[in-house]
Amino acid sequence: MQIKLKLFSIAKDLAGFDEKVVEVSQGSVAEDVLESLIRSNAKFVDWKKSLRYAVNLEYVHGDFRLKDGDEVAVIPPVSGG
Amino acid sequence: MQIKLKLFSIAKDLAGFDEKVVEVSQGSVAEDVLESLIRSNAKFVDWKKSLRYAVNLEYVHGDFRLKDGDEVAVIPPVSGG
Amino acid sequence: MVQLTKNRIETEEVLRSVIAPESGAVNVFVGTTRNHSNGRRVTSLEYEAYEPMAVKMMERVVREAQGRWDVSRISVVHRIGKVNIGESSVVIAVSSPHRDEAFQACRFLIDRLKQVVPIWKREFFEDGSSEWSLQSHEQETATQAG
Amino acid sequence: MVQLTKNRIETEEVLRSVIAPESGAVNVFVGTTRNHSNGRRVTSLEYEAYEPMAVKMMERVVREAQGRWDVSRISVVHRIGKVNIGESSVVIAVSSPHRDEAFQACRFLIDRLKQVVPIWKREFFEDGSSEWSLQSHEQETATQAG
Repeated sequence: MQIKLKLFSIAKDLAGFDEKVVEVSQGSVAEDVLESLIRSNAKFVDWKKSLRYAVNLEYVHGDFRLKDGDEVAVIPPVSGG
Repeated sequence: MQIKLKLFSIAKDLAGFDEKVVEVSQGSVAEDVLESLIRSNAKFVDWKKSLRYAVNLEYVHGDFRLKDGDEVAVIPPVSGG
Repeated sequence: MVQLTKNRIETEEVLRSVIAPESGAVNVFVGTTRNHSNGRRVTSLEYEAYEPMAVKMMERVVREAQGRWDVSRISVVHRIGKVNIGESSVVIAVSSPHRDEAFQACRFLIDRLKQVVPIWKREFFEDGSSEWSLQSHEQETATQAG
Repeated sequence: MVQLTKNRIETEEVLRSVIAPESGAVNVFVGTTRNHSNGRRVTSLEYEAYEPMAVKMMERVVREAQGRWDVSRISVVHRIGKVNIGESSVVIAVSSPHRDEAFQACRFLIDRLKQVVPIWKREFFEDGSSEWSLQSHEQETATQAG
């Protein structure tokens, strides 16, 4: 199945892109997207603990089960205000 | 000796004036000005407890000793803000 | 900036007066005139001040706040004279490097202003009558000298 | 009013958007950009947002505040894109019949916004370099679903 992966801030800089349609296997959960990011840039390992995930504009835990067509965002520590 | 008496808000309305030079006897204290005001309008009796006094732009207790030339203000409950 | 003014208060200007390059947090309190008072419809208001003492007391509460919190700049502007419904009667702005201190100092300032600054509000009602708004003095905490 | 904007935030306009004839107290929080960060001189900033989610989260924290305090109107406006030093990055305004509730709700809103709204600040330094400002997530209190 396919998801739309969205990256922001430091995650975007590390990956070198801000949006990509990604093929993921059935049963994938939100934090699985990190594995492919780590393959593209090993520095993502250091960020593992401080990244959060949002699916379809809603924060989710790492074990949130994805479905086809989801928009999955990797959310580094926010710094608005 | 003479003081300058200044009235505001409800005190001004009750007395019918906002400023007057008043002759007071030596040894007068701030709240003594109320006595002459009560003579001019008995309604000042009802206000006695809620009035405060300022001498030369500074809050004082009722027993504050006046001196010649003081500016004495009668301060009804404030309602700024 | 501590000021009494007969003109509309420009919030943007008061805000600008406290912005400091090292202070990222600004808290602003704005008092606006309400259309009712104790169930009666208010059509306009008038503020009277014992002007030199009001300015002196506003400056004093500003110094009190500066002594208690790590704040950068403080401005207090109070309107006097006639004020229409929905217009600002007072604007207090506090900048600080820390938002917590900006909030606390601003809260303190409006509370103290309402206790000690000699300004009086007269409310005008639909029927043409008017009344001085008279809360009782909050004596316990008020500045007393003498 | 909940809004992301690429333009300067007009404080007066945000204030006007919350003024209600029955609510005399307005508390406003303004975040302004600072000229330093961890001892380094900052020359300008840029805010990036995950726009649809940022708006959704801003609306959510507004609803949370409305559920907890007796407030009349709330506006939250956050700047995105390039922001010069001393300009406002965020303006939050809360009107209420009670000043205590206006202060508390406004304080809550800026705290929650900094926790959950997906907006990121990039600071540009004198030497031309830039860095994302990265505090750690305040996970305990952040909104989590799923």
